[in-house]
Amino acid sequence: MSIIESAVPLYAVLVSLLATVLIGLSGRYPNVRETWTISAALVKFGLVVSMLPAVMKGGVIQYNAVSVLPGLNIAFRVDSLGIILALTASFLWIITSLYAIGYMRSLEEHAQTRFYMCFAVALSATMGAAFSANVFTLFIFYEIITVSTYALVAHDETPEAVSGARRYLTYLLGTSIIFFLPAMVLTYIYAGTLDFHSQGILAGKAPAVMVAIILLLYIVGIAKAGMMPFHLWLPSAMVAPTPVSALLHAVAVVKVGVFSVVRIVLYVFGVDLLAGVGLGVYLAYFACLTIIVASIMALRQDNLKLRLAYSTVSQLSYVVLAVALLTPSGITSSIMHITIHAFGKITLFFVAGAIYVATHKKYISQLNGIGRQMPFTMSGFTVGALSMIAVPPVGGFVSKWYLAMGAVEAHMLPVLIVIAASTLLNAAYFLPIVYAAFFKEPLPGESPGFQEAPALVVAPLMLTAAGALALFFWPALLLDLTRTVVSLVT
Amino acid sequence: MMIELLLTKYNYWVCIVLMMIGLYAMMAKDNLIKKVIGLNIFQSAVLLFFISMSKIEGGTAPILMLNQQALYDNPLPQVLMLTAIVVGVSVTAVALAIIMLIYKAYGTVEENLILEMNKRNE
Amino acid sequence: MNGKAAEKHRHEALAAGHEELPRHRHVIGRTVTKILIPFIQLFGLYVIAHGELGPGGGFQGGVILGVSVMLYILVFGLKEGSRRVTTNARDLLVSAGVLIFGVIGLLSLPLGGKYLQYGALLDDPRMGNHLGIMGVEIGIGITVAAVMITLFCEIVRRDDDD
Amino acid sequence: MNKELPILIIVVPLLAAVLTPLLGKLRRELSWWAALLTTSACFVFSVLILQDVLREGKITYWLGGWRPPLGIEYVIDYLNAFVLVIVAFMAFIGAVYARSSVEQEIDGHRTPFFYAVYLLFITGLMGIVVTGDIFNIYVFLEITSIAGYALIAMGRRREALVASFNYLIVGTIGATLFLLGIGYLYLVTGTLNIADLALRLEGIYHTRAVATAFVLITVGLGIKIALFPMHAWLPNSYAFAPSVISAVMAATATKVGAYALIRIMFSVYNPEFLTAGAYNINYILLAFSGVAILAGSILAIAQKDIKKMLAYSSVGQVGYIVLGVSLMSLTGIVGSLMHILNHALMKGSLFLVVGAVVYRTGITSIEGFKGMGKKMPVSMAAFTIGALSMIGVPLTVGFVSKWYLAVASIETGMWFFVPVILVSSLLTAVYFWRVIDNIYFKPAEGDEAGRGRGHGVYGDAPGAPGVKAADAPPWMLAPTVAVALLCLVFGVYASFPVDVAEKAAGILLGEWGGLHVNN
Amino acid sequence: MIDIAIPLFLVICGIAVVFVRDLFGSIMIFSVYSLVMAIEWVRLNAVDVAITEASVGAGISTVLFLAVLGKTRSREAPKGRFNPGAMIITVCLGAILLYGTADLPALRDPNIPPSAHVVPEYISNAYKETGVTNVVTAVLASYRGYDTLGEVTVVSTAGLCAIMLLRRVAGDAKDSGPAGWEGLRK
Repeated sequence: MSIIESAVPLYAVLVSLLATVLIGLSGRYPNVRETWTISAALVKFGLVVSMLPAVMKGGVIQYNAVSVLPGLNIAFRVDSLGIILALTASFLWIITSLYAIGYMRSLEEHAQTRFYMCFAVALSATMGAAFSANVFTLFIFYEIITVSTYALVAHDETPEAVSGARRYLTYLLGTSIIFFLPAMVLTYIYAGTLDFHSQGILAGKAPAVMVAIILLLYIVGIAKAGMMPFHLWLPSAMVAPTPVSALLHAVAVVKVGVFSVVRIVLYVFGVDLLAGVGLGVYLAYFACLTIIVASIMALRQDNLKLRLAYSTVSQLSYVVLAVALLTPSGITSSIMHITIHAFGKITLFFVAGAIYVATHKKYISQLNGIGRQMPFTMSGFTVGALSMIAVPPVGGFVSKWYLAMGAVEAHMLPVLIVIAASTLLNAAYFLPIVYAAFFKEPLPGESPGFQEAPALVVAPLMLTAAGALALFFWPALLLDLTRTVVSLVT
Repeated sequence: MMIELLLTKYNYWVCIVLMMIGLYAMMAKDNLIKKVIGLNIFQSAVLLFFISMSKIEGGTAPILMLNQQALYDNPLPQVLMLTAIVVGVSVTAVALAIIMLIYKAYGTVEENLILEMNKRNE
Repeated sequence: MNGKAAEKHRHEALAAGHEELPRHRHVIGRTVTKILIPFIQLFGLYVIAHGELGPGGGFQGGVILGVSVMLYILVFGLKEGSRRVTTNARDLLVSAGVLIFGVIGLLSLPLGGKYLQYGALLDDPRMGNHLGIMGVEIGIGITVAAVMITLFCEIVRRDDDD
Repeated sequence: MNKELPILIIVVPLLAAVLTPLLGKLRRELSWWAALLTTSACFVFSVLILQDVLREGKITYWLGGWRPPLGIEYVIDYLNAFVLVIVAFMAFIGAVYARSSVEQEIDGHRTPFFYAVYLLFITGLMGIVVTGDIFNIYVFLEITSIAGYALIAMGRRREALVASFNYLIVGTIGATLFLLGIGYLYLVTGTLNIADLALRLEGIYHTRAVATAFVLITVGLGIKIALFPMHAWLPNSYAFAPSVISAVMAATATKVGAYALIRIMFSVYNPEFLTAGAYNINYILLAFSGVAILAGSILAIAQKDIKKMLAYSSVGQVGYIVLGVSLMSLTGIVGSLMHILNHALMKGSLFLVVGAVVYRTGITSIEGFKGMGKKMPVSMAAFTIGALSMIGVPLTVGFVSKWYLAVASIETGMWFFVPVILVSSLLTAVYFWRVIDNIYFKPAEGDEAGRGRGHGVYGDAPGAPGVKAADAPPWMLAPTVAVALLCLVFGVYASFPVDVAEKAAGILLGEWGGLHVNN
Repeated sequence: MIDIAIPLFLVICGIAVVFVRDLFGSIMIFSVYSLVMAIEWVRLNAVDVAITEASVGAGISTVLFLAVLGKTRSREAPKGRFNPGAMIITVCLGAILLYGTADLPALRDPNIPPSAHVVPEYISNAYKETGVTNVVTAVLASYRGYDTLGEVTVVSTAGLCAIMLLRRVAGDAKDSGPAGWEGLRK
């Protein structure tokens, strides 16, 4: 594989930081402000795409920004795994910002400047995490995401918003400082380096017990991946405005979480090491547990966003589960699911937001017959839901298919059962909503008739829904990138 | 004889006792002036320690008698202690100055009363 | 509330201050002091100068000088004393002593010596040392005397003196 | 000229100090200029000295030209130079900052003397750092202490007087114990020169007198650096001192104390004595530091007054410094030295910001920081940087030292200090987050700007009521920002200070192998 | 015998100073204490120290104490409180020191390390090198002159501090001391 020295990844990260400054300066001129956001998003996407061809050829773009201490560098490394997340995030940022503009303006939210600034910072950090070349860099951007999104979660500044944000911060910062950091220190002490390597860096360096401890520390430390019992921050972060929830729960935060897990499992430990020590199995069962429990909890939520949140928790564990299988198909599935779930889930959140904008409804029990008032929105919801359940012809099916294959390769029937069960559960907590929306009579005192959300809100969610479909029919790009990863790590 | 034996450590012990007296005065007394006096005793104990070590059996004061040979006491501790005394009086002076101001501000130099006042203000 | 208390105490203190400084200016006391002080000061100077040969030195001499002035203030009152040794003079002297010491130390640098290497001051290092020590002692004496006087004045001053 | 630098860096501020009041009699402004020029000169000197040390490795200077055991000698190696630069720099920053804040907090006719005493304070600190003679350390320790007592007493509230008096009593106890320790050492060795002491102690480490001397000296210095059980004097002193003094003291005084402690531990005594010796002294120190780290953070959380909060966190930070040193490993000492540097920077910047807030509003309560983000944006940005550094967030200098300390404690098999460090970092995060939350996410009292719904489609668009920004005056803002930025600079380009620290640590440990390394 | 008596008397004075409740009395006893100290110095052939002690301890200090006492009109509270914490710490200190004293060389022993190492050179060279017969002065002002510079600095620091803290200038109405004025206004 060819190594290319280039600063493009650095620029890709800096674009939105620059945007932050500009947004802050033009806070008094909203249209200018929003222009900055959009253009930054476009430029960022452009930069990422510009790196695509090289990576497609199996190349790796590297750039060493600064070396803080011997062995502690802030370095970037664009490989196929990283660029998948980068593509997803930067593309969805464009759409999300369009949506955000529509949402924030129609709700006349306050402190929009702060909102867009933090948004931009979060995106830069996401890029940084996607492109980070070592654990240290990953850790830094991971923390930046946490802090910058705190402001977004606390946006309302209402007591419950603030307390929710507090819990959000406590969980993410706390776990990362108490578990992630020492895991990093131990890695450094044993491996002598923190740079990712496709075969892992700990292989043969640390005793099995140590490997187990370090893995545990990492898994617990990366709470953004929403593994039980450190998933609680997710529901409590639901107080945030919907575009934020969309960003948090579909793109930036949770995806960085699972991405970090994948990155570390594959590039710090390495498939062989984990397979040798036989830790994958435990991780897999751990994930299964989360999948089932979270799905059941989702079933019990009446608040739409909360139900989506718990669904996210369980979906994230698919990614962890898939990678924990340590088989080619499993890894393929986990990587693809990062993107596919992003599209599906962001659609669903957009829908929740659209409903709130149009009717100020939050609860599922209020949604009877809403399909007639908001046909576009709800059709978008249907697509998203199907993607979650993994029904063809929606993207979700692809990843789950590979997941099942992975389970077979790994000879782990229980996992198959879990997959089947969770699929049923998904259906159980999404389909009723679709049914109620389209086939139930509206509640008395509801004005039937067409009242769709503003175009700037609806258009984005139609786009993402289309994306979710497209991923089923044309998964080629995603699949190729994934294959290159798999070929390297296994 | 017995006295000789005693003398080999006597001043050290005295020094220790004096230090203890001074320390106790500084910590246990409420009156600030009393604390400062305790401070002086505490420091003078150290003087005693040094000067005692400077004395040598059969030595004379370290002022050279150029024409005849003689055994002199150790001048260095004396020099150090001159400095120490000066430091001591300087500290005392500053302490007293602060006490004056405390009296102006609080109308008393009893620590317990002063602390009560501070509590009330919080 | 304690503010008032403090105020009251302060006035008592002022009163105390009044008694502190001798109101009764006995002729005898004054004359005796007038006669005595020059001798005390002379003795102080002697102790400073005698430091090289016998016990004593800048510090002890300085203290004695300071005491002489204190005595004067005690007998003739602070106003009178401040007229003799003005505030500015005191401040000047406090600094002057240290300056003398420090500068004597510096002198040897251009002469190729280390800091405080009096030996370099004259051709004969021994004489140089002797000279340096003498100068240093004088510096010490000045500062010590000035500081002692200052301390005394600043603490004894009554609040209505200025 | 270059040869004379070590003495000039002491004598110049000393003479300037006694000249300052005289200048102040001519025109008051002159005294500030004197302080500014002197401190800046000292900073330049210190940098030059650092260069020399980096070139020659070790500078010695015989005062009065007398050879060491007879006369007093200056010995400057990487360690001294490292600390010296920190002290001189913070002194300079303080002098710049003082212009506005002293003008407000100190009566006009006192300022000349204030600056004089300030310079003496700095002189004393630097004197401790450069000297190679243990009694000389005591003398300069007293200079800086006496100056410090008076400077604290200059605080605006009367509590400052009591705080200063307590500090005076406790501090003098410490200094006197230190002196007695010197006495013990002198009695058994007959010398006061540090290098000479190290030689003559070789054979007699086992004697009780030597051990007692170490205890006395450590307790004495422990009081000066406010090591946990002996910290009682610190919080009030820092809380009620004038702003600039709080900042400079927090940034320099405890650091120099720590320097002296390190010197005693490694240059007078040696690792064998501390670890192998009849009494495992380093374990005792480790215990103390661990308690200090946690207790400091916990006490800090309990505070309502921000200056007290910072003061208590200093108690915790001192724990870090002692921890790294008593780990007795190269990495550990590097961690301590880095922590000396970054605590000087971050605590300095934090106190400077608080001073600016006091200057503008007179507020020192954490509650009072509500809405400051809008009122004093730049200062608050500096505060945030300092806070992040205190927490130990990567890319700030705070991370570097904690990284080294964590690595060191694992290397030396003291892994249980890693949780201690992490927990205290977390506690630090807690008590700083309260402040940052107030700064950015709470509206100022009586100002409901930016709350709730319904102010324009565009959020902060024109028409939305905002708070008028009134940041600190430039003379205060510039130094504050400078220090805060340095927290970031050294956080990103840590390799230079780490390099110096490693050299220093190497010299301290000498050829000593280190504790049992279990991995 | 006298060598036993004088230190003993010191201890007695010390205790008296601390536990006499009338401040004026205890200051007076303190000055006596200093004088006895001075006598002890003479006994130990430390003449310079003796002069200093007499002039400073018995002289200046006492005067300053009395001045402050007069200004503050201070009377110690009639009944003293026993402070166990202080006592514990005090005893600990005593214990440590006693422990350390155990193997210190005997007093007056002519061949302890100090009299072997640096000092002989002082005594033999002092006159040759400095032309001063009082070795104390020679060491004070020349060999360890730098310490003495520091000592003078300490003195002047104290002076400057006292001025800074206490001096007030005429006509400066609002000014009446560095601190406490906000306190008083409360």
